Amino acid sequence: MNALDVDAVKSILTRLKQVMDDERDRLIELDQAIGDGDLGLAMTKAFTAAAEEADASEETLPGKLLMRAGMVIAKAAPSTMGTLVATGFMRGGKAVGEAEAIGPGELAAFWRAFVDGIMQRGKTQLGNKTIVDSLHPAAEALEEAAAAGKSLAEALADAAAAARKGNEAAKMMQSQHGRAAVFRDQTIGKEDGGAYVGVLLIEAFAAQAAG
Amino acid sequence: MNALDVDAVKSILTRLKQVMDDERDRLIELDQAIGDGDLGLAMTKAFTAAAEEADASEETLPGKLLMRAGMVIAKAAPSTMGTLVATGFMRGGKAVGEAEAIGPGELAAFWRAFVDGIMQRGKTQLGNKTIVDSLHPAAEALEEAAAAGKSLAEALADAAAAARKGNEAAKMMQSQHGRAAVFRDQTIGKEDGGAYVGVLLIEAFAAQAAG
Amino acid sequence: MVKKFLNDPKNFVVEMLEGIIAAHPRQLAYVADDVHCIVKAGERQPNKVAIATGGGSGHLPLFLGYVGEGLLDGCAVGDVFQSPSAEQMLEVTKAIDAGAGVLYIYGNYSGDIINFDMAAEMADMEGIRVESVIAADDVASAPKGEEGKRRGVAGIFYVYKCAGAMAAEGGTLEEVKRIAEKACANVRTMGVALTPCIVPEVGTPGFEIGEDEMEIGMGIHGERGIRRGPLRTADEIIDEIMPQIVDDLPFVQGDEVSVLVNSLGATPKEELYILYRRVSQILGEKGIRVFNTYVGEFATSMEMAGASVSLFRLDDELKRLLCKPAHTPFFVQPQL
Amino acid sequence: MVKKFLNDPKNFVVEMLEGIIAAHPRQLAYVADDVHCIVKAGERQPNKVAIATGGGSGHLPLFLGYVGEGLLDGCAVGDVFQSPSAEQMLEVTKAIDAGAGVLYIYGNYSGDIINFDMAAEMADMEGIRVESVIAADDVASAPKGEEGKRRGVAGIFYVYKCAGAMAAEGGTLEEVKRIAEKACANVRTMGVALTPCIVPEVGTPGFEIGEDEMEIGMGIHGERGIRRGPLRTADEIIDEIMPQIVDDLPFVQGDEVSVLVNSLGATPKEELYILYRRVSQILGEKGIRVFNTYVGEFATSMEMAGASVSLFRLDDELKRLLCKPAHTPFFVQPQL
Ligand SMILES: Nc1ncnc2c1ncn2[C@@H]1O[C@H](COP(=O)(O)OP(=O)(O)O)[C@@H](O)[C@H]1O
Ligand SMILES: Nc1ncnc2c1ncn2[C@@H]1O[C@H](COP(=O)(O)OP(=O)(O)O)[C@@H](O)[C@H]1O
Ligand SMILES: [Mg+2]
Ligand SMILES: [Mg+2]
Ligand SMILES: [Mg+2]
Ligand SMILES: [Mg+2]
Repeated sequence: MNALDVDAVKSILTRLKQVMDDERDRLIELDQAIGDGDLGLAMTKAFTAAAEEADASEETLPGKLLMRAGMVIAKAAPSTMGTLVATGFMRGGKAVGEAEAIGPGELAAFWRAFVDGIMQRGKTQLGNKTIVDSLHPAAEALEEAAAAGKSLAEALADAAAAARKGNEAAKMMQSQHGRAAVFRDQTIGKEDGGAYVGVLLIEAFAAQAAG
Repeated sequence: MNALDVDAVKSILTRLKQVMDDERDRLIELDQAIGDGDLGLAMTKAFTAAAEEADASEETLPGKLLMRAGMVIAKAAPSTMGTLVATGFMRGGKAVGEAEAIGPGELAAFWRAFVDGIMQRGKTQLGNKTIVDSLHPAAEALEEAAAAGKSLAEALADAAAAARKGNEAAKMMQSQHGRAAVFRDQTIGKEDGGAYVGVLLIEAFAAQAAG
Repeated sequence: MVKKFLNDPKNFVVEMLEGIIAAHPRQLAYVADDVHCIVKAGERQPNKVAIATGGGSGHLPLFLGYVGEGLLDGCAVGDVFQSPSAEQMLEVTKAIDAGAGVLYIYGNYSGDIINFDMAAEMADMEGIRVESVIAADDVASAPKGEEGKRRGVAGIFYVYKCAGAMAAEGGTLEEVKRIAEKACANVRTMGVALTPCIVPEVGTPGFEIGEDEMEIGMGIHGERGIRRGPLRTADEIIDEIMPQIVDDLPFVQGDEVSVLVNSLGATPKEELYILYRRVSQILGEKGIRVFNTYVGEFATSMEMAGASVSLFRLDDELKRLLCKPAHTPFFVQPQL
Repeated sequence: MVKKFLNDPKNFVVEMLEGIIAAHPRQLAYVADDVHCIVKAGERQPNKVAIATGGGSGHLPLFLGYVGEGLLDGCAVGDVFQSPSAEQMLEVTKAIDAGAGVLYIYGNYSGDIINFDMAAEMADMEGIRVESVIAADDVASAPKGEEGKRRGVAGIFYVYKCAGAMAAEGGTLEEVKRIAEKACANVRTMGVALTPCIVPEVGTPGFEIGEDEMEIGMGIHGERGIRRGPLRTADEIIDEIMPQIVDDLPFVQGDEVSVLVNSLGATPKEELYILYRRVSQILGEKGIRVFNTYVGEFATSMEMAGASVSLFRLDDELKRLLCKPAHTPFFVQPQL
């Protein structure tokens, strides 16, 4: 399988529900340390809704389904991360357009639009200790892999590695946004829950491509 | 000494401050069990004020000083027991009148007026598990002792015994007044804080006469 | 550990009163050089019947919070959970009497009764006409038939409100007293406590409620209630207390009521509305119409968690008086 | 153990909102078949600028409690401590727009900003003019010079009050926005928390405060403050926070202010007045005049014990607007 069709996207969304349920407490903990502790709730709500949408949807195009997922997430989880992830799925899905399946090129376009959407909506950029710090390197890795003609699984393995590296790097950054910003240099050395969510998102895609 | 002059009354009031301070926690406990727990606070306030008044007063007549004590207690401790005890001291002091010293006869009149004042103000009588149940027998004992020509110390020893007996008997009664009334038969078997205060009052007089 | 904003606990009441006077100088003042003797600021309205209340501290907005336009004229304030003194009541009485007499409205607690009775005697000697009405709305505190033994709790708000409106309209002492008695006769309350509260001077709770327990019918000084048991859901609690309130008066199909859902202190408004939701469902099922609703803090026990529900049966007269505007530092209502 | 009146914690917000609507049917309604989309009941006033707010639940009377006469027109309500969705904000916006545009006034939280921005874009596509003003009054949350990073807390009350009065007077969207911005520029707040609070769905406190500790500057969702330390006396606490509020604007001798002493939930009014007593002494010493005082619950964190102090600097225009009457189920003020 070198491309994700609508069923593959459905199983990614279902997998993400499972992942967020499993990671709920960890996300709460990370967000408690430098935020308000609701990240685990937001993400489980977001992907429960997305998985339900995937399950019920008669959409045949993967891009359309990803857009729909964004829309239900916006409703279900209107926290910072919820709305940013929703924006990401909507913009990314739009970038995939009418493609029947998502190959490495479409996937790079998806994640590029995803992360650009988040930066625009969040008025932020690389280096501010947010989800952008894991997703932006991942999008770049996907673009490079696509340009190098790598397979979908290889491309996503690269992207997951880049996301994890970005998440690691973000630990040493200082939060500039939201509730974390008030902790200033106390945030340095701590993991950002949003950046970790970025890793989980990419890994779910990678797991689907790998398995 | 077969009569209490103004200095003796002063030392009774000073002694009562000490007694109430020592018994504060016990009174709180008793009142917590079948009331609101403030009896210890009310009585320490009452007799701190009475002792200060005694200390500062230039009154030469014991009856007048006892009335003054009642008036400052009314101000300082306006709880049920505070106002009842205040009423008692005011009425009792008035009954002592212009006597230079309080002998057995005056003392009987004092406590009779004291307990009558409480019954009138509290709209109560014997048997309702209140301070009346210790003070009423004490007043009767004093009247009998005075009639029998006993000494002040003997009369007060009888009165203290009667008060203690009354307090014991009150344990088996059911509270009819105030916060205790709502506990109904749960109050049976429990000691009434007010009846115990009656014992403390009489015992302080007895200790003065004895010592 | 007391988690309270306090200085010396001994000064709790005086500092609170100083703060209240400092915060509301246009609305409240004190007399007799004693901050416990609170009166409405400004001129007395000649020949208006004056209304006084009084009681212990720790229940804000009770009691002094109802001193103001369209409500009460004065309040004697006691220590925490303690009656004010008869002398303080007398000072308030003298300050607010405008020649038409003074009505005392207060809760059914022996300390208050004994002191108000003493104050009334003293006022009588000064030539001031005084009448008294005692609120006793807590159905949990004594069974039907022994209403005279019941505690006064949040329902006294309705007694103040209607009597205050009647006095503002120029009613005589007899008329204002009649309204106060009628309001008493038409209000019933029951509460549930989840946690105790701490009297600052004592420093520890006067009683305990187990970690997962509640006490149905507890009084506002922590007096024991009807039943202690495991904490239940909001709906189950309302299902337990509503019949005891409704059946007591009884409130019946076709009645029109005002409802008061009162926080005992720490319970937040969110939870009060969850409770009210079930109250309104039950009243709907029973065909009892709700005219209006008060939700918030009306009679508290400092930081006690818990709530009470009061029902007040309306007729045209009580409704008209309830709708009148009122304005104190703690309670504002436009004409309804 | 959660000592709360609750049914299924999942239904906490919906049941609370149902209770609010049931309690105040003449004053509040909802749109889009969604009880989270609260609007003022009754007819729109043609060509009046509409004001919307929104934010997470758990802060009553924030946010929906300020929907009513002389204040706001609508409010989108989120889950506990969570922003409502952009779609809910849009529904409220569409329902309240009366042709003169809609002003969003809300607190400086990233979730709210992101959703209100999204809603504003969507409203724009529907041809509704929307402007936004973000309250950021908490001096503890970022130093002077970085005001844009500060949280919005109880001081938003003044922004609502003045903007609401301006809109009621018939001000244009630009005028109402100018007043809201001016109010934001003139209000400063700081708070102290004594205990955490529990998000019903989580069931345990999101953070701890030691048995004998307090946290100066804690946010209304339990965001960490400036300093954690042993609990001090009421006066010492006020002595610590007042300079940080006063020096920030700065408020100077001759200024006239309105003061808001706000309970974070469990702290009773008694203690708020003990705090205010010291606030008024300090302002007196500094020659800052107090025009009026609000004391009570204006912005809470459910059952958190704690309090905040807000100062609002007045000029003739803000004072005139502050004095205008207002009437919601949670806040009533006559013309001052
Ligand atoms: N302006 C922003 N742009 C991008 N990401 C952001 C921004 N603000 C916060 N984040 C991310 O959101 C995460 C917090 O998400 P969430 O818990 O949903 O926020 P909140 O509870 O503050 O609404 C942070 O860890 C960070 O990665
Ligand atoms: N009506 C009454 N007449 C006489 N004594 C009473 C009456 N009511 C209560 N008492 C006595 O007062 C005691 C309680 O006093 P106190 O704690 O001061 O009352 P409260 O706290 O209810 O004001 C009771 O133990 C009882 O002895
Ligand atoms: Mg968060
Ligand atoms: Mg007592
Ligand atoms: Mg008492
Ligand atoms: Mg959040």
